[in-house]
Amino acid sequence: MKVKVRYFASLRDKIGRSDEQVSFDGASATVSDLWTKVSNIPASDSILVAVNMEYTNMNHKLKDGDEVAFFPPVTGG
Amino acid sequence: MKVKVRYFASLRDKIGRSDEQVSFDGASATVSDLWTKVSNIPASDSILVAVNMEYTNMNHKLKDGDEVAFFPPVTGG
Amino acid sequence: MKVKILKDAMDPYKEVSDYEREALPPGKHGGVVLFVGTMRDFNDGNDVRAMSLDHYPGMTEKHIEKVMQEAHDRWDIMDSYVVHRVGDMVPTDPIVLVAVWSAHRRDSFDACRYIINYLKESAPFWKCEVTKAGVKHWVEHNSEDPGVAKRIAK
Amino acid sequence: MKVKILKDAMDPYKEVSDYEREALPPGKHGGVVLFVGTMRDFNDGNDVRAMSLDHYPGMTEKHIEKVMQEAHDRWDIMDSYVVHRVGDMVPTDPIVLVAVWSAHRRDSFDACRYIINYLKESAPFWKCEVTKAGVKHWVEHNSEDPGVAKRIAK
Repeated sequence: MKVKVRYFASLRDKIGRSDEQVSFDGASATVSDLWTKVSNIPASDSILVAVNMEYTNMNHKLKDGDEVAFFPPVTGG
Repeated sequence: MKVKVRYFASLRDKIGRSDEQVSFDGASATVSDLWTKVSNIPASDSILVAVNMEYTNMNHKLKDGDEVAFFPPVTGG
Repeated sequence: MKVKILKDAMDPYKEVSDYEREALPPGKHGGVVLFVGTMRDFNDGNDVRAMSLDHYPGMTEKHIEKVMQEAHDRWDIMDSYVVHRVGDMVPTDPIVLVAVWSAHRRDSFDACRYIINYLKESAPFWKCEVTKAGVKHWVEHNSEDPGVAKRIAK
Repeated sequence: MKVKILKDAMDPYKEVSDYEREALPPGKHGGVVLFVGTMRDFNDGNDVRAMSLDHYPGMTEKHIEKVMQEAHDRWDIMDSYVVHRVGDMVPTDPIVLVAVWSAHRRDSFDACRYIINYLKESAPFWKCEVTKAGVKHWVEHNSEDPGVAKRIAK
């Protein structure tokens, strides 16, 4: 299973990349599994996640081809 | 004592004039006295009054030189 | 704080843009809330073809300024601007513009709403409508504020 | 209903004027409520010289549309238009425009406020400020909405 991962704002600076492709051996993985794979930062309230451009949480089950984004709390407008 | 009287909107049409000078013999008169002098229409909630461009009511005591305006409820904006 | 009574057509977006450029110190306000009221082509079920708006020159400005001052006293706002059409107009014409600038948007929203509500309720303007059948009639009450004008000066 | 993400300077009054002329049937709306948020030259006590706004192309538009749709479901409004700047900007630059048209102003006020509040709270934008001392830093939370972003996706 392959997913596309994107990082934004201060989290992109911390991770050091803006996007990447990540592969999993098994057919099932959660956002939490992905986060552990790509980062050493502990999951917390200050890391938001979206799958296919919809807000979700760390328990979300991923499918092949998903686009997953990690970013800090928004500060728009 | 002399006052200037102005009428607006539907009340101007009913009264048949837009403004006039009204004189009183005595030194004191109320808006109510003035209204009785200029019109046969009974005073009611649907006749608003302003003296010197401030909303007031029929009991207001007039002074020489006052500008008194009678008009229907406002329908602005 | 400024009130303008306009006899000719109004471009509300140009009005607010010009006022902001001329009157507001740049970089200090966080936002502006604007209300623009336009003439609709229906009111109480009649097909309205045209409208004439009567006002009381002098008192109208004075009264709107009083309402604006109340908003300035009550909320933390930086400036406000009101433009109101009078005279003959047709459907789609903008009638009234209320703009309120503040550091924080909450104050602008509350103050703008206050000004337009009390302006409509109490400022001396009177609508005379002309229907498609050619009938002229004075509007008896504001469709959005039935009866409220009666509360004035009690 | 339309969302526009702009990389270049925005003239909010021209934006809303153009949209209204192109998208709104004339004579049917009674009013429009507009919020324009501009960049101030101060935030949390720093003297901010410039700002860069990051966003998530695709999700940002989709999320704002969702917020607008919620407003359309909840209030009786005719149309809505949101324009949001991204990229580099300086103090006094307009950042966001929210415009809501309706027959009755109450709906426009409520819906406009709802859209700007939830857009600020939840739409994927991130501010990076540059202070007069040349220091760049990501803004940690919106000064008007401390902590609210954390409520998302719970």
